[in-house]
Amino acid sequence: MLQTAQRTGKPKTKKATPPHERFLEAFRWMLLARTVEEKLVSLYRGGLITGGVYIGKGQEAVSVACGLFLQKNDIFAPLIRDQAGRFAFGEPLVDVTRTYLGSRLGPMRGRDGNIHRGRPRDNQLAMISHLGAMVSVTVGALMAKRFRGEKNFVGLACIGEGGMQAGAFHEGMNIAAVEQVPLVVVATNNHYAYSTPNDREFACDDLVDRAIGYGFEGYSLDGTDLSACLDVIGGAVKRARAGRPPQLVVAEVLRLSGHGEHDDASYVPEEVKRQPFARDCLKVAEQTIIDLNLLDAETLAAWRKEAATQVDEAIATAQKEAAPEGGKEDWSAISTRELADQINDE
Amino acid sequence: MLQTAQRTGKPKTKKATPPHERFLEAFRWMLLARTVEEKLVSLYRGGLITGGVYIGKGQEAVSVACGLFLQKNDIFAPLIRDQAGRFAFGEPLVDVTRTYLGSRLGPMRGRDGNIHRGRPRDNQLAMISHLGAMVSVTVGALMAKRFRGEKNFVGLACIGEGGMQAGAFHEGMNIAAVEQVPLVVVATNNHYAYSTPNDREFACDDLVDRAIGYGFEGYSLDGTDLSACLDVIGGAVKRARAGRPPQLVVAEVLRLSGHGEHDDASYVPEEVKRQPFARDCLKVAEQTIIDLNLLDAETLAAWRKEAATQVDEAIATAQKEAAPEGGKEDWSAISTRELADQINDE
Amino acid sequence: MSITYLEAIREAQAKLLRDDERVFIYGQDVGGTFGGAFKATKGLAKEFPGRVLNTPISEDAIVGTAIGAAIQGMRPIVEMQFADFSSLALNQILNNAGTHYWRTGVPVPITVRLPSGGTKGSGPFHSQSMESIYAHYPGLTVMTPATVEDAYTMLIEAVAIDDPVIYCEHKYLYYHLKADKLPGKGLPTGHARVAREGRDLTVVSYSAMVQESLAAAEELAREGFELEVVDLRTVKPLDTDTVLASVARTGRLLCVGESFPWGGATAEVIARVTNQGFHLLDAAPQRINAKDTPIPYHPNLWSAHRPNTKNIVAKARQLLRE
Amino acid sequence: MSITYLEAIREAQAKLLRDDERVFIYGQDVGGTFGGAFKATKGLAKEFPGRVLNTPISEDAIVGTAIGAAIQGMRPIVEMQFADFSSLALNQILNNAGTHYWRTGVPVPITVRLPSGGTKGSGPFHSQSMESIYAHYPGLTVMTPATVEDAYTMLIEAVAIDDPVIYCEHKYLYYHLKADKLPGKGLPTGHARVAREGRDLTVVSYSAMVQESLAAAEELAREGFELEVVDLRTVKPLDTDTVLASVARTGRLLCVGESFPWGGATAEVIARVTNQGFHLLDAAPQRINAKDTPIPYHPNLWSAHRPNTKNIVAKARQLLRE
Ligand SMILES: Cc1ncc(C[n+]2csc(CCOP(=O)(O)OP(=O)(O)O)c2C)c(N)n1
Ligand SMILES: Cc1ncc(C[n+]2csc(CCOP(=O)(O)OP(=O)(O)O)c2C)c(N)n1
Ligand SMILES: [Mg+2]
Ligand SMILES: [Mg+2]
Repeated sequence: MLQTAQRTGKPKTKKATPPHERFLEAFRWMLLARTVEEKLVSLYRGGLITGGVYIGKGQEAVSVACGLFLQKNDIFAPLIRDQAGRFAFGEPLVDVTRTYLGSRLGPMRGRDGNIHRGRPRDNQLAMISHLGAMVSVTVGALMAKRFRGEKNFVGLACIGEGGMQAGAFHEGMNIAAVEQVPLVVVATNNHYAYSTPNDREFACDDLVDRAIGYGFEGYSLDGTDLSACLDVIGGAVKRARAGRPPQLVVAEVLRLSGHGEHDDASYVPEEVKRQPFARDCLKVAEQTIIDLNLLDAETLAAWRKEAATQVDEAIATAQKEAAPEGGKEDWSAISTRELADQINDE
Repeated sequence: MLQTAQRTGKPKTKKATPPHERFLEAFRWMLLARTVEEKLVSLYRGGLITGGVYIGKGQEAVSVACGLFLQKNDIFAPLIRDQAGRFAFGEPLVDVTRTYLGSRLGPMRGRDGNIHRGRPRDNQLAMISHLGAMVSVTVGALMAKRFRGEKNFVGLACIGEGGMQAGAFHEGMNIAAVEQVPLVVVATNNHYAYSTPNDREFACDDLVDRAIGYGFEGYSLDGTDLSACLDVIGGAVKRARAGRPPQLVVAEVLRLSGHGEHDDASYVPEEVKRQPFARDCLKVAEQTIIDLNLLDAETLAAWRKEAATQVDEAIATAQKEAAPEGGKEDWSAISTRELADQINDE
Repeated sequence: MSITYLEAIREAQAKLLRDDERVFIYGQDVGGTFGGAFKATKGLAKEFPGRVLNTPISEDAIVGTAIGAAIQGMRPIVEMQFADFSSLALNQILNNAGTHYWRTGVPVPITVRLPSGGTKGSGPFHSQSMESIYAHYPGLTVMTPATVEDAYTMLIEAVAIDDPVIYCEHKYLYYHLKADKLPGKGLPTGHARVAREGRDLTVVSYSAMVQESLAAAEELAREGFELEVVDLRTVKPLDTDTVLASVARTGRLLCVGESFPWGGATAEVIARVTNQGFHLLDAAPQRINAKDTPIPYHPNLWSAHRPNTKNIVAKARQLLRE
Repeated sequence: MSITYLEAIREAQAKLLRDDERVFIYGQDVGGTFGGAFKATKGLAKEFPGRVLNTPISEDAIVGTAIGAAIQGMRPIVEMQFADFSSLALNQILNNAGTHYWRTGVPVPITVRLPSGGTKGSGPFHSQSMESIYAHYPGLTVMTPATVEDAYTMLIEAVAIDDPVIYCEHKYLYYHLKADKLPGKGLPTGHARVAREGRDLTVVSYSAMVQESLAAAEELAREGFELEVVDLRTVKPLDTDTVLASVARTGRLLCVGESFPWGGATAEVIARVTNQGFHLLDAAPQRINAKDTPIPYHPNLWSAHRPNTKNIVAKARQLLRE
C-alpha cells in the first residue's frame, strides 16, 4: 500500500579516541583564528574597524576541518565564520588584517571588506553576501577542472543552516549532483540565522535528511568535537575525491558570538547556552589535549604566545599600509578598459 | 559510528479495487479535458491559435485528483498540464477557449494567453511562467485565511519534476513547512522538462525523498492509475485539511505530447514509450470502466458526445466574441489610476 | 520630542498594525525581541502577537507569500534585510506582483521595504539603491522618502494603496535625520515637493541626495546663488509637472541620484524635461550619479563613489556659469 | 546561400566550440538532439560531445556554474531559454559576475545569451527586453545585435571578451532577418553603426527596432525626408560619439527602444545627447518605447504595445515639423 517516505534515523557522532592524527595541527589553526578574531573584536570596539566584524567563535572545529584536507589545487568556498578553515587552506594572516583594516595591499584593496574576501586565483573563492550563491560557483570551478582533464581534485563549500533555505543553495546542490562533481558541502547549524532560531528557519527533523533528496551522501556531526570534525569532514573529502557522490555534512554547534560584533545576541536564551551543542570547541579541544597529554603546558603557552605575536604583527603591518584613495583609484568595473562605458558627464 | 542518511524505500502504489467512489465523476472531467485539448490542438494546427498550445495528455488522472477534492473556499494553483484539475475545481470551459482564442471576455481579456490564466477571486491562482513561483503564493493565500480565522481550508499547488529544481520551489516548500499551512504539493514526474530527461534534471533516486527534508509527508503515486490518484491525492488533501503537516505527492507518468504543440518530442526514445508509466491514464480508466462494467457503452458514448458538444459550443462562443483592440485598451498596469506614471512623450 | 527617520518608519508600522487588522509584517529577523537588522520593527512583535513574523532566508518565497496573502485581502509589509537582497525577490516583484493586476484585474497590495543606499563600510552588497530597476518595470509604485515626515506618511500611504509599492528607505538617513514630531497628513503620493525655493538652477533629487542637494544649495547661497531643490518623493510615478514648473523658473537642471549612472532616475528626469520643456532650458542639463563600479567598502573610496555636497556644488557652479 | 539571424548565432557557437576548447554551452534544452527552444544550438551537442550540456530548471545555478567555470579559465556560453527567465539569474549576473573583477581583480568571461523581445502571442513572460536592467548595473557589457552579421561577429566577440557579456538576441529577428553570407570581422564592440545616412533627423535604436526604424526611414524618404538611423549595437558601452556626430548633422533626435519606458536605453541616450550636445539640437529630443504595462498576449494588443514603423513615422514626422 501507499506509505509515507521513511524518516532517516539521525546518525550520531561518537567521540573518537585517540584523537585524529591531525588534531594538533588543526588545533593550532583554531587557536590562530580565535586569536585574530578576538583581536579584531577589540579593534572594532575601539572604533578602529569600519563596517562589521563577523567571527566564527564556536565554529572553529568544523571550519578548520573544512580547510585542512584540501590541497592547493582544490576549490574552497568559505563563508562568514570560516577563519579557521581559511587559514588551514592557506590564507595568509595578513589578508585578514588588511581586509578588515582597509589596506590598499589586501586582496580586496579596500574595495570589499571583512569576510568578503578571497583569492580566486589561489582557489579560495570570494564570497558574495547573497547566501547560497557560492555553491553553484564551486560546481562550475570543478567542472572547469574536469573539462581540462585534471584529476584528484575536490571542492568544498560552506553554508549555514539559514543559507540552506535560500533557493540558490537548492539549485547549487541539485546541479552538483546532476553534474556529479566531487563536492563536499559542510553546513553548520549554529541554531541561529542572525536572530532567527531554527524553528522559523525550517521544519524538518534533521537537515541532514536533505542529502538523500539531492542524491548526496549525508553525515551528521557534533561540531564541538574536533576529532569528530576531522573524521567526518576528512572522510567526506576523501570520499568525494575518490569519486563518490557529492557529500553533505551537517554539523551542530552554537554561534558563540553575536551575528556580528554590533549584535549582543540577547535573543539567545540562557537555556540554549547550556545545551551540549553550546560547548566551546576550542575549550573542548584544549581539554582533550590536557586529558590525553598531547602537549605539555609550556608548549601550549608558547603556541598561544606565537599566535598572539603573529596577529599583532599582521595588524601592525596592515595599519602601517596606505589606505586606498578615491582620486587614485582605477574606476573600471571591467578588465577590458576600452569597453568601459564613458558617460562623460561628471 | 557515523553513518550516511538512510535512503527511504520507494513506496509502491497498488491498484485499488473497487475503484474510488468518485472515479466516474473524475473520469468525466478527464474526458472533457482531453476533448477540449484535442480540439485546441487541431485549431492550433489549423493556424487558428496564436502563441502556443500546452496540453496535459497522459496527466489527466493526476490533475483531476488535484482539483476534485478541493472546495470553493480552498486555494488551487494549477500549472501547465492541469486542464482536468481546473475543470474539477470549477473553471468554466469557456474560460479555456476564450483565453486560447483571445476573446476580450475571457478572464485574461487577451492580455495573457493559453495556460496563463486564473480567477484569483475564485481561488484559482493565475500561474506566471516562472516555475516554482506559485508555491509560496499559495502559502501566502493560506496564511491570509488563517489570519482571518477561517477554518477547514487547504491549498494545493502543482509542479513538474523540472520545476522542482527551481530555487523558488525550494523556498516555497520550506516556508510552507515553517508556517505549517495546510498545503498539498502534487509533483508530476512526466520524465521530461521540455526535451530534458530526468538524468539531467536531478540525481536522487526518488523525488519523494525530498519530503522528509522539508518536513512534509511524502507519497509516491502511479499517475496512470486514476483510482490510485484519487486515493493518494484525496488522502493528502484530507490529511492537510485535518491539520497534518504539508503533504508532497510525487506521481509518475509520461508526457504523452510534445512540450507544446510546436514540439514533436522526437527526443523521447521508443523504449521510454513502452514503460509502464507511459500508459495513457484515460485509456486505463476507460478499460477499468469496461472491465468493471461501471458504465454501459451507450452512456460512455453519450458522455463523449456531450463533451464534444460542450467543447464545440465553447469554441463557437469564444470565436464569436470580439477581440481586444489596442486603441480601446485601458493601458494601466495598476488599479490606482491616479498613480499611473504619465510619460507623455508618446 | 525628537524623532528619527528610522523611528518614523517604526511608528508608521505600529500605527498600521494598530489601525488595520489586514496588516502584517514579514521578513528576516523582524520579529521576536530583535525587531529587525535596523530595529525598524523593534517591539512590534510583542505588541502585535502573531503579526510580525520572522522568515527563513528565502527572499523569493517571502515576497511570494506576501503576494498570496495580498491577493486574499491582506496588506503585508515585507522587510528586505537590505535592498541588495531583493535581487533574489525580483522575479516575484516584477513578474508576479507587477503583472498581476494587468493580467487578472486583481490588484496586489503589498509593500516591500528596501533599506537602501550607502553607509560607511557597507561595501558592494549592503549599499545598493535599486529604485531604477523597479521603476523601469510596469506595475510598481516606487517611493523614495527623503524626510522624516515623508518616511512616516508615505509608508502609511504605501500600505493604503491597492497596488504593489516599493518603499526605498535610506539607511544613511535612519539616524542622521530628525524631526520634532510626526505629521498628520503628507503630500499625496506622486507629488514632488519643492524642498527649497530658488531661481537660478533646479536640482532634482530624491532620498538621501535631497539632503546633499540642500546642503549644496546652502553653500551656494553664501555665494549669492539660489538653487531650487525638488524632492521627487516617488520616482515612479514621476511628477514631471513639478519639475518642469521649476525648470521654467530657473532655466537650468541638475539631477542627482545615488544609484548607478546608466539609465535610472536621473536619465529619466532629463529625458522628460528635455522632451517636454526643451525651450525652458538655458543650458545643457546635467546629472550626477554614483560611479559605474560596485560600491566600495573603504570610506575613502565610498566617498569618492557616491555623489555628495561637494560635487553637487562643483557641478552646479559650472552649470550656473553656462 | 542565405543565412538567418538565428543560424548566424548557431554558426558563431559552432565556430567558437571548434576554435576554442575553453568554450562550452550550458542551458536548458540546449543539448541532446534537441538543440534549444529556438534551435540555436541544433546539432552542436553531437558535433561537440560533452560540451553542450542540458541543465535543470535552475537559472541561478546555471549562471553560478558558468561563473565558477569562467573563474577557472573556461569560456562558458549560457543560454537562457527566454530573457524573461533571467530574472532568476539576475543576482548571479549582477552581484557575482558583475562585481567579481572589481572586487578581486579576476575577470569573469561568461557570455549570457538572452532570447529577447516580443513576438506575436508570446505574452508577458516570453517577450521581455531586459537590456536596461543589465546595463544599469556596473560590470557588464550589453550587446543588442540588429543584423545577421552582427549576430555572428558580436557573439564571437562576446566570448573573446575577458569580462561578462549579456548578449540580447531578438527572437523576432531569428527568422525574419536574412543575409547572403557570414562576415569575417565586424565593427569593434562598443562602436555604433550608421545603418542609414540622412541629414534631417537622427533615429537611434538597437536590436529589432533598427529594422522598424529603417522601414520608417524608407517610408519617409518617399516624402522627401532623409532619416539617419544609428544602430547602437551595444547599449553598454554606449557609443555617445557616433550618436552625437549624427545629431550634429541632423539637429534632431528620436530614440526608439522596445523595452519599458521608464529609464532605459532611450532615456540614457537622450540624457547623454542633451548633456554633451545640447547646442546641436534644433528641437526637443523624442523617444518611443513600449507601453508601461506587461507585454500583452493578443496580437492586437501587442502591436499597440510595441513601437513599430507606424508610430516611428508619426513621431518622426511631428519632430521634422518642429
Ligand atoms: C540571501 C541573503 N539574504 C539575507 C542575508 C542577510 N544575512 C546575512 S547573514 C544572515 C544569517 C545567516 O544565517 P546562517 O546561514 O545560519 O549563517 P550564520 O550567520 O548562522 O553562520 C542573514 C540573514 C544574506 N546574506 N543573504
Ligand atoms: C524558471 C523557469 N525556467 C524556464 C522555463 C521554461 N520552461 C517552460 S516549461 C519547461 C519545462 C517544465 O518541465 P516540468 O516542470 O517537468 O513540467 P512539464 O512541462 O514536464 O509538465 C521549461 C524549461 C520556465 N517556465 N520557468
Ligand atoms: Mg546559522
Ligand atoms: Mg516534466
